[in-house]
Amino acid sequence: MELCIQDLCVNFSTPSGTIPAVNHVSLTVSSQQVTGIIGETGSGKSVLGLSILGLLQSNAAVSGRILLDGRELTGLSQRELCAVRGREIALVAQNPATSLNPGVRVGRQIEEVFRLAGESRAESRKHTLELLEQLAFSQPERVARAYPFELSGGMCQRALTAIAVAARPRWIIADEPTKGLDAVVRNQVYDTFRMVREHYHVGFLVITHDLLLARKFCDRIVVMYCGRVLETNTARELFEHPRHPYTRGLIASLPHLGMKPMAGFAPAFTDQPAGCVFHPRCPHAREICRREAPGTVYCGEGSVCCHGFD
Amino acid sequence: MNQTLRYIGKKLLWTIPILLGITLLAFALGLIARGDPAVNRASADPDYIPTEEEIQALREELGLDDPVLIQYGRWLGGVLRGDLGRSLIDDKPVLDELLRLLPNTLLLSVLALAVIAAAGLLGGICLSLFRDSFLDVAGRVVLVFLMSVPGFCMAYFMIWLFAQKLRVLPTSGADGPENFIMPCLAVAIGSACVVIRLLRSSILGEMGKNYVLTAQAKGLRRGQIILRHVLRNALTPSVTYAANAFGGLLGGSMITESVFSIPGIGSYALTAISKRDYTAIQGYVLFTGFAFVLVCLLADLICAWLNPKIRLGG
Amino acid sequence: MKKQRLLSLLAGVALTLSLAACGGPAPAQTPSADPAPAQSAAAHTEDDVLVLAGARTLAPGLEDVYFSHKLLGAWEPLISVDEDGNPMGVLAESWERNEDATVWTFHLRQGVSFQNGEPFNAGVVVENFNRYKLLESGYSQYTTFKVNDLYPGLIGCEKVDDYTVTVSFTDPVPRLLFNMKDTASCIFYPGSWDLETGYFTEQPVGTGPYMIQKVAEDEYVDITAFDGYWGEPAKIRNIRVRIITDPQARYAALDSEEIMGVLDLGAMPAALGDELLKDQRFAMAVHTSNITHFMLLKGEGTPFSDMRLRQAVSLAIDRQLIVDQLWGGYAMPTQNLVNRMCPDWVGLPVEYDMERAKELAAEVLGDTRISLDMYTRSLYLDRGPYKEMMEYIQSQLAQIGIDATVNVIDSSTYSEMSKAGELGANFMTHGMSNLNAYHFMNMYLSSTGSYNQSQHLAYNNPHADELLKEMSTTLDDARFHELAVELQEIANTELPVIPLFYDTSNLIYNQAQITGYDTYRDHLDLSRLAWVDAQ
Amino acid sequence: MALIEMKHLTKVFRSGRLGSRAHTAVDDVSLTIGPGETYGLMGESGCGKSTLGRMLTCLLPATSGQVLYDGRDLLRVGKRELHPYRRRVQMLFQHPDTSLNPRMTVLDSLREPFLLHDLPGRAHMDDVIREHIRAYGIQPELLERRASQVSGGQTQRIVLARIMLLQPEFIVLDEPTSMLDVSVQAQIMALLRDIQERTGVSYLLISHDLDLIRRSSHRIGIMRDGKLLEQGETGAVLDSPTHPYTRSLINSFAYMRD
Amino acid sequence: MKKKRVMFILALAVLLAFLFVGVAADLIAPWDPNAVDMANSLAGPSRAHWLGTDHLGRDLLSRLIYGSRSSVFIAFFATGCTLLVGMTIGLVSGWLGGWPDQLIQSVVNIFQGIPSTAFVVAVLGLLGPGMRSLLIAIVVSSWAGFSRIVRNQVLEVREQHYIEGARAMGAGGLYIVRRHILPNILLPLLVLIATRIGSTVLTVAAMSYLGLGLRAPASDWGIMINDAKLYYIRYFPVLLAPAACLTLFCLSINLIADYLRDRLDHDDGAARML
Repeated sequence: MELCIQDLCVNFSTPSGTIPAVNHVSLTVSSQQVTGIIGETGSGKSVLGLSILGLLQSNAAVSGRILLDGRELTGLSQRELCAVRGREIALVAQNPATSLNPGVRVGRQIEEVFRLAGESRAESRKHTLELLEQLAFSQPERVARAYPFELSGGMCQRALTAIAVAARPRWIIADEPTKGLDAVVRNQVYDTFRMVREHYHVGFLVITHDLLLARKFCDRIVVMYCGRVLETNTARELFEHPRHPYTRGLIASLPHLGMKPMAGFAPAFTDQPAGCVFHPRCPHAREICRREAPGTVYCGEGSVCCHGFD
Repeated sequence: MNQTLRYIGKKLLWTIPILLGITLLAFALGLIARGDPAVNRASADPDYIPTEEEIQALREELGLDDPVLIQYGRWLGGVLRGDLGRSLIDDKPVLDELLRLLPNTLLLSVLALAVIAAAGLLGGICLSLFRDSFLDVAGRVVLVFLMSVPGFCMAYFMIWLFAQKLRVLPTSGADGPENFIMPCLAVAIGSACVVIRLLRSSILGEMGKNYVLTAQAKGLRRGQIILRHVLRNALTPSVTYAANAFGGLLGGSMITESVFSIPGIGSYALTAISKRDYTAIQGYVLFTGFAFVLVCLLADLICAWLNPKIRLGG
Repeated sequence: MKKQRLLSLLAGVALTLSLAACGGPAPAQTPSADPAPAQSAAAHTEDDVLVLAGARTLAPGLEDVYFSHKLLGAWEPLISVDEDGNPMGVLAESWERNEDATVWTFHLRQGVSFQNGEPFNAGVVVENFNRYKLLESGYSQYTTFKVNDLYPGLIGCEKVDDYTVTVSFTDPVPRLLFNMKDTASCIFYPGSWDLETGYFTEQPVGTGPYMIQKVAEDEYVDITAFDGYWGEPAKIRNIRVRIITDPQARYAALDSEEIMGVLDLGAMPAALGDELLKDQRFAMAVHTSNITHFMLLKGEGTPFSDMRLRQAVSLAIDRQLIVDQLWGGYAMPTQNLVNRMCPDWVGLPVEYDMERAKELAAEVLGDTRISLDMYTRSLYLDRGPYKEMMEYIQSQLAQIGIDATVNVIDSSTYSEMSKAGELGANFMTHGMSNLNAYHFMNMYLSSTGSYNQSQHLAYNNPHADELLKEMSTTLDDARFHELAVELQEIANTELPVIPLFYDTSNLIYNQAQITGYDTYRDHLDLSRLAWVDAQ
Repeated sequence: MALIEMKHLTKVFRSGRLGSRAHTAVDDVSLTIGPGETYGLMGESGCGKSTLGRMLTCLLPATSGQVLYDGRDLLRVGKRELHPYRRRVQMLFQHPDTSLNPRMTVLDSLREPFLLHDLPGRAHMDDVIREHIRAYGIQPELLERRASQVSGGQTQRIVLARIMLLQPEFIVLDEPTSMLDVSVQAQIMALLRDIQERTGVSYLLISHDLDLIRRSSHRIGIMRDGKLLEQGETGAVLDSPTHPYTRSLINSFAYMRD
Repeated sequence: MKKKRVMFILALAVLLAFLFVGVAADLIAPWDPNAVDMANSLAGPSRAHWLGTDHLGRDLLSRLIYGSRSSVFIAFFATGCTLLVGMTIGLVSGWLGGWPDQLIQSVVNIFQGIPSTAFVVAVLGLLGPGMRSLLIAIVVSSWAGFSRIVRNQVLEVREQHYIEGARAMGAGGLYIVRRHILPNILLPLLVLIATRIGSTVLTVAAMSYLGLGLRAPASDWGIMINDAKLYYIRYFPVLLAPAACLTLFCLSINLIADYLRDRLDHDDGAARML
């Protein structure tokens, strides 16, 4: 089962000019593996995730194709997309505290997914309690009756996961699952995702800026910067032998790996540098890097997009 | 569940000082009134000029010369016993008059509230559902126009159109239900437009929130999302405004009641004011104040039911 | 996207303009142009209810000494006046007085019964007179019942036999019959009023042609014909008199044939009345009224104590223009303060001469200008174009050196200011309720007259005082008339107050449906109303 | 020699009618911070570390205890007398997007220290600022922008530059980089280290990221539910933790790293 | 976005036109508004009287111009006073917090306990009609709503870090209110003022219509509509002209309020781009 993205471009038209959030990204993701998309704020990773489900804001212009098992998603009408969302590809959205409806009890928000799948009210209630039990909630009834603001950050995250899993999708896209969480809660999220992966055999696409979570949970990792894919590889290989200078710099800036800062700043959207987008900050930048954008070179199990490997 | 009860208890407790404050305010209003009510009591008949002694006799009878605090104490004692004092003109008890006239104003206000709620809900949802389409823009222009037309011009226009030209509705009076259609519209149109705009902007505000993304990811269409998820959270400002408008209507809409000759609380207040009958005005202010506070209390409870954060988080 | 947005904007604007436009020209064309109802309604039957409307309630209820206005026909007086203003017997058939008019004997009409079936006899009249004695100042929205003014020095009323009573006074009351007109001698069946205060404790029973069926306060009053009525029975069985406070709403109700006619004070302003009369469905019954419109000028300590300045003001006002432009031409200009319905009234000249007015004003003021604050009460505004009239007079007085201001004040401020003498000029109406010339002229002309003092007119004319004194005692009617005429001529020239015009009550009714509105020249009688096509 | 010393600092929040419900945010915390030293305060969210930081900078009145600075107890000093101390004790906040007034340009924000204290070079403050910001990696064209048009990392640099204009001796860093990306965090921490070496300013670094605290602080304190469980040299505490809670923290961070 | 800006410019132009006409009434008005000319009352438009005359023969156009002077000025002046009273109390209550805030809020609750129209009419009834009591009535009945909204805005701004930062730098209360709080609550305040002017104009007109507003010599659109009540059948512009002015003025104010409100939402929305 494959999800393949071909030459995807996403531009947002705003009063202060058009913003190229994603340009010319091509990827193939298999549902057998967990794929992680790493990138910092403004790298376009979230936009990529949302564009798969067609959930971008109204001022977004999308070009290129996204295929799910050969079926093209980009051309679908809103009505057909609604059939895909939830049933085939589910989403665990960003900052869980605000991603649950504050006015509705948590249990009912989960039951809604079962009801959408056509189950009766009693069945949905039963399945919801089972699912909560499975996601390591000690008192499922109390949690089901509680409102989102009565739950902690971790519990909200697991409730969101329950909503995603309830429709038995084949894919789950998790957007920044650990952002702003304490270490202990972050570990719980990791455990939950691992349980879901083994129990429901679901294809995972994890979008995060948390390198440690990516290394531990994902099989393959894609590194994004300024809307472009700089490097892809297996998790182990990427951390042991990072090829692209940006990946190396990123790993080096981790607190427990020396916290060595990279030079320069991530460019603003409106004035992206010519040639290789990383060249102003790259220690090995050469003349060609300033002039020409590098092509993608496939080596070993991954790929890299840097003149150093032409 | 007991948290909700405690919240309601707290709210009820809180209204008592407010009601007391309103009695103080109403009495203070009475005091600053210019003009001597005793004089005006005797001069209802235009051809008759009261003599000095008669006025003095009346002042004694009405106790207008006692110190202020005593008058307030006596008045408040009366109010607690349900006696809002007697009109200075025709000596009828104010409360009985207000209660006699209440049904008309109540019927008018409830009908208007129904129109405001229905139009508000329908209009708000449609305009936000078909965002930026032709309906949305045209609707907004019409709304702004209707909001700006003064109530009494609207009333005359409707009388002329429906009663005189089409002869569909009676021009005035308050005997049958059909008499209330036009006055209710005249009163409700202004507030309905505001509620529609309020609801539309709060729905669109909520649509930008993260939980809508989760709902979309479940595969719900825009209409389902608005009805099942967004509406509940977006209603609070509209409910507060509608309750505010309804409370105001309970005070009797003077113009509509005078144009359509509906004997209601508003027309009572208007005659009381033209005759400078300040006990009646005090009673009126108190009556509408109490009604308004109760209506606002009801609105608070509805808002608390709508979003649990207030009820439980409080 | 852009083009579609612009299109929707244009559509929106067009929609709003059409909304305003259709509100615009349509009413300009007169109501008559629109098609009359396809075929005239089916002929009216016995129990069709005739709906009329007035600006104020005609049945105030227990708080009012008469319970309901005479117009409703629920009760009848002993004495009323005929169309020429002379006393006419209603429940009292005939009367005579002793030599010095201190004892009056009334022979009561026989065969009259109350609406509760009880007979009308002397005993009832005696009870009613006992009630009159209690009412020093009986409160009413219409005319206050002051027993000492109406029956000065009343000793009491004794029954002579079943149908004769005598009323005796301490001193002569030559013009008693004029005082007893209508409300002053209202007769109700005993037992429905409090014996100490005289106010009603329950709905009283009268002898009139109509019985009050139902009173919906502030909304309407339903009356039904009284079968046992002694006089000519009422032609229409059921009448509902609605209260529509807004003149514009009354106009709309007439036009949409919801009501068949209007009645009582300020029934239909002249401007709206003219519009209705353009439609041949409607006609206007003009009744003379005992109300005169006055302009009172404060004389105490002001230049207006000089007669010439008062004459200048009077000459500067074109009364005919006011009547034609504002009151639709129905009122009658006058300089004579006595009302034309009074039998002793005499027609006197009304002059408008701006040149002489300027000369007279210049004589008094020289070239200095003085200011004048003109006041009227807010309750008059609904009765007619009062403010507009004052604004006209304001611009006329400006031409003779008087800078006037127009102020509308509410009743209580008015009473205070008039007591304190702050009213520079006061526009008011004054009704001669009992058409007794002496009673009315004494108020203004006599130096101790009640209005002369309370309104600070500061008018005193010793000769007028003598005439008035003689009038109050003379028993000879002819001499009384002579004195009245002479006093009217004095007032017409010296102008203690400036009368403007005699009011008329203009009642619009739907002549296509009903008749009988103009049976009498001076008042409306509901019992004479009838459907045009009654079966 | 202690630059700043906290003795038995306690903060109890009263809530509900007539203060019936009490919640002890900081419970009897005592610690000292020497000049030029970085003291790392580690704890999960809600353990009262931010409240402690705010009490230190006198933004929040303490229920009891003392804050000794330069021989004076800052909590008992009068308002007027406190003003000079205000310059020397500053704070950097967690959420960059609300740290600068959105209606003012960056330059206006940087001018504020000159308006509040008579700093040298007040007459030509703009030049002083333009020169000053170069050391903080702030591009000059940022000065004209509004606060909402500046990224999180750049905002923290601007606030830092503004604080340093006051030449403080002590700065409370309340989770300065928790909202930032890893690479930007590394840059900000490097900048903080340079400033410390250059000016000898001492820090109280508050964070819930144990690796970050381990890497950048000389002494460390572990806090939980308002209590300071353990403190001492960073290496000593983390290599041989005495309190079980410290051990569980270390394990949960190690769990992700192996 | 451009269309909205055009509407805003148009509305602003209409508003300024009304203000200019109000200020320069004496220069512009072709006739004296109170010059009675009974001979040709309710005459149609003519060269002398562009809009015709009212029931007393006074020039309709000049009366409209002078009417705008009183209607528009009262609205702005009344809202201005309400703004001053409401804002100061709201600022004090929002900034001080603690028991003063509780005290002020309970007083505000009491004043808000009475519906605004009933309140205005009651105060007018008791003080008697006239410009002075009309202003007092409007201010007394609407300051509470104003101060509550300002207080909520202040509370929201007070929680931001840049306020704590300023306090940390030793800024005093007054300095913070002047440089940080006021600029940040200005735009929501503008929206509130615009909506309030719109409703005040309507209230003033309604009160004049009920005879409680201005006294006889002064005239505004409400009084003109009240006068026209009897004569509009014969000559419709007598009612249409003041009603149209009133509606146009409110329309322009409401459009301006809408535009400001959109700009307010726009600012917050920007951050959510990615």
